[in-house]
Amino acid sequence: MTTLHTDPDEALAGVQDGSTVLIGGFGMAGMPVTLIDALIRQGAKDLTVVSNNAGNGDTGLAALLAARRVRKMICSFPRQSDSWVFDGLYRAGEIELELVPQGTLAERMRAAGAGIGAFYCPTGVGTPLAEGKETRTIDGREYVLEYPIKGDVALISAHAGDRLGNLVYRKTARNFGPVMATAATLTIAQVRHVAEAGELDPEAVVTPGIYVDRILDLKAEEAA
Amino acid sequence: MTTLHTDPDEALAGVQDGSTVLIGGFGMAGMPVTLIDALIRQGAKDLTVVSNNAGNGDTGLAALLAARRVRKMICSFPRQSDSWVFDGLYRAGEIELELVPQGTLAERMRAAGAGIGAFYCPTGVGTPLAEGKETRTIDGREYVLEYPIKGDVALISAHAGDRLGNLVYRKTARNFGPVMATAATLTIAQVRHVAEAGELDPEAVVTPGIYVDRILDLKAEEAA
Amino acid sequence: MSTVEMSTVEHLDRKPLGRAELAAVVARDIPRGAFVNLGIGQPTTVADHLPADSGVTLHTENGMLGMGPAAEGDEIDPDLINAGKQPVTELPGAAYFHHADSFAMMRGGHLDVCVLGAYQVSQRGDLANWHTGAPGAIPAVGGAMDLAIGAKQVFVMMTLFTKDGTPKLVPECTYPLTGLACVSRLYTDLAVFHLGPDGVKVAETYGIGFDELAARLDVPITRA
Amino acid sequence: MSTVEMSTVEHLDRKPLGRAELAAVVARDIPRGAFVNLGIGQPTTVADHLPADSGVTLHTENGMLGMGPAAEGDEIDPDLINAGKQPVTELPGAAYFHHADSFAMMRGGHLDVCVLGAYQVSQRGDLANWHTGAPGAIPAVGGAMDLAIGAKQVFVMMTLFTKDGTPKLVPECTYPLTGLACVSRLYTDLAVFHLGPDGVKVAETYGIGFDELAARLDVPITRA
Repeated sequence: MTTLHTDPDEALAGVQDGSTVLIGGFGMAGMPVTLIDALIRQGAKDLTVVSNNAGNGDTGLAALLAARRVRKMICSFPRQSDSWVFDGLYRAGEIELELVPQGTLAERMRAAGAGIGAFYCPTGVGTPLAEGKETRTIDGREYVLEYPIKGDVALISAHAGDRLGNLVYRKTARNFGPVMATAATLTIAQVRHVAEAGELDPEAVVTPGIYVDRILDLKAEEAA
Repeated sequence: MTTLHTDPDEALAGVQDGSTVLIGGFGMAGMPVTLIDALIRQGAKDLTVVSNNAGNGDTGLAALLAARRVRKMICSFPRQSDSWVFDGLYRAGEIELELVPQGTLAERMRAAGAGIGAFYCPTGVGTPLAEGKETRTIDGREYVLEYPIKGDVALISAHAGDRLGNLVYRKTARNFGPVMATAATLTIAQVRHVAEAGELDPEAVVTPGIYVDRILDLKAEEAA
Repeated sequence: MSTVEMSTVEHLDRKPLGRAELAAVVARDIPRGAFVNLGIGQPTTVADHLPADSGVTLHTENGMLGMGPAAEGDEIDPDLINAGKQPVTELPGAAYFHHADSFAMMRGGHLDVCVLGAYQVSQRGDLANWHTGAPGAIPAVGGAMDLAIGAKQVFVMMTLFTKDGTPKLVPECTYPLTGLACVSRLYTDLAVFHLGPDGVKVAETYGIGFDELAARLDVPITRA
Repeated sequence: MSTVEMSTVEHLDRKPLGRAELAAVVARDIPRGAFVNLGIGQPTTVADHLPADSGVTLHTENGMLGMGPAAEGDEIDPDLINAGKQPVTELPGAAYFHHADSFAMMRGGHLDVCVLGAYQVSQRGDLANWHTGAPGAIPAVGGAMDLAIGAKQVFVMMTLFTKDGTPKLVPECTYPLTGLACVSRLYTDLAVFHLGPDGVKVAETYGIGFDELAARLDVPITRA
């Protein structure tokens, strides 16, 4: 059952050292900034973080990295114009990087959520990112065997959520949120609006409440 | 680009003998009855039909079977109280049956649409439906290797579609439609309402128009 | 569950459970707030015995969470049916999704409980419920195998003996299997069994004592 | 395409194509009604040269079909960005979807064309565009590999020579690969090449003749 929270620290309670944390967002769209800030305060360390990018500027995920809480990043695009925190840690050998093509990153999390043991993926065949991976030719095309990425925790951002945990997103801020919600043992969503059960159109719910353990009401948090 | 049709026979034009035809619906919900009737008139034979059931009563898919157009059924649940047409053909050895667990049926079509070469699935391990299939133990759990099911044609039913081919469904009539739309070379959807581009909420579109080649406007067909 | 001190409760003053009583006992054991799939047939009746404040959300594999009771009269909508193809209703906070997403939810282990009927259950929790294996019988599997391996807990409800007195809790299933070692609890007219690595434990008996039960079965059972 | 009689067009009276002219030539070759993904950077400018009635639908891999032009002023919405993280607009008939669905669309071969930049393209169509391989460079792949193998046709646009005059159309890529044998057309300032099983064919030249072009390249080229 989904619980509703107004305090970010309460919403983040219980994240263990060594956890794999899936963090939504593509650029700033869909980035769960309030939850990331709470994770920094919460203090869990030795984390493996799975996110499309590896932090921008000095806030959010970059601040989590700067606080030395992250042992390993699994992402598709760490290098950006303002990824100096990650860049410094990486060059100093203080963070491990697993680089995954963006679609394979999404599909590996989808597989984790969908109970798929592994899948043959055409992306990356013959490239350095397939080195050391098992391959197989099926119907004349070569594929790389890819395994699920399962999270202990997912931190995502949605537009609105109801009291049963159903979520809707807004425009391209949807991105990784729905997939990550399915792939983690504990899914925590920050939302701009909390709705009553029945307010969201059942045809338009993107993430059914079964995937959402905790909702943080940003509006209540702002008002506090 | 999606084309809009008011004549079912025109919407069905060009289906080849020997095609694999994906037919949506679960029971009567989401069953593309008008398109199936047009397929019977169209006359394509030696078909492989992929659908959850194998026809009810004497109409729709059952009528297609009765017309001896189907060489092979791939389905999860052929036997029903009113599946006498299939039952008779099967007992007479006049139709081939590939029985697939319902979720694996959906996932194999999803794989076809998503460019996945094959996947390891936990469903059916140790059962007669896994006999002869490759298995693999991953993280201590046994999986069966399953291959995509690709359609030459998909016949589906949706609630509304716009002129760009975007589709929305209604309640549990959604079922196999969105998956089949992604898995076929030629996807034909019958819809109850045709909308202008922009009328459907972009957040609530279930099947983007890229997957839909032809739309049959049932309302125009009724009026004709 | 393993830390709870248990002991076998022998209801010697009661008669064996009738069908409705059995459904009530199953309903009693479904945790508050659980996400539950009730199989076709007798398991469907468990819903009638859930308390109004149970917080239980029902899943139907044809693409819905938040399924309500059977539809009657004007409520009947051909687009809204359950897995048994019966018209049902929608509760506030429901969500619809397509078949691949629905079975991803199931296969991915997100449902807390599913309740199924069975022909046989083996002492190690193997389930046989989809096919008698009789010559000439047309096989149909539907979602049985997906349900068997997908839910966190699989509850089976059945009579303990066939009409001719043969036990249906068996050392090894003789009917074709649905899933391996997947049944966690077995609810029967005469007793409730917990299955697991420690073998078959008897939680409750109805109208029969533990010793007589042990004498009538071919599998070793222990007191809980 | 193979039945169309072609011949190499030598635009000897023109200068090599400027960046905008190159984008216009690519836009000219995108079929009417195509579903197209324009990569980050120069490929994005191709959209400016598509005729108003092109019927082309733009895909952005962060979860949208029906992307409009760059957003300006009040149109800017942080929830609506393209793959380059620039604010964009939404056209009527747009649809949003999550990352796994977006890359399933790409990987599954549903996009007609994608346009990418490159460091190098090999004569058999291998693509290198994600990583210089320079020591100390932090690798970042994003969606490059998914795009390379996913679309029905991959168009690459780049200058044909580096600033120091080294050809970027090469016998074998020396930069790390993005995808194998995936480029179908190469658009450069000096020439347009069609790549395929018959090798490298020159469709057009700009400000250079076929013979001089052949002399400056290390790969065999033929007239189209």
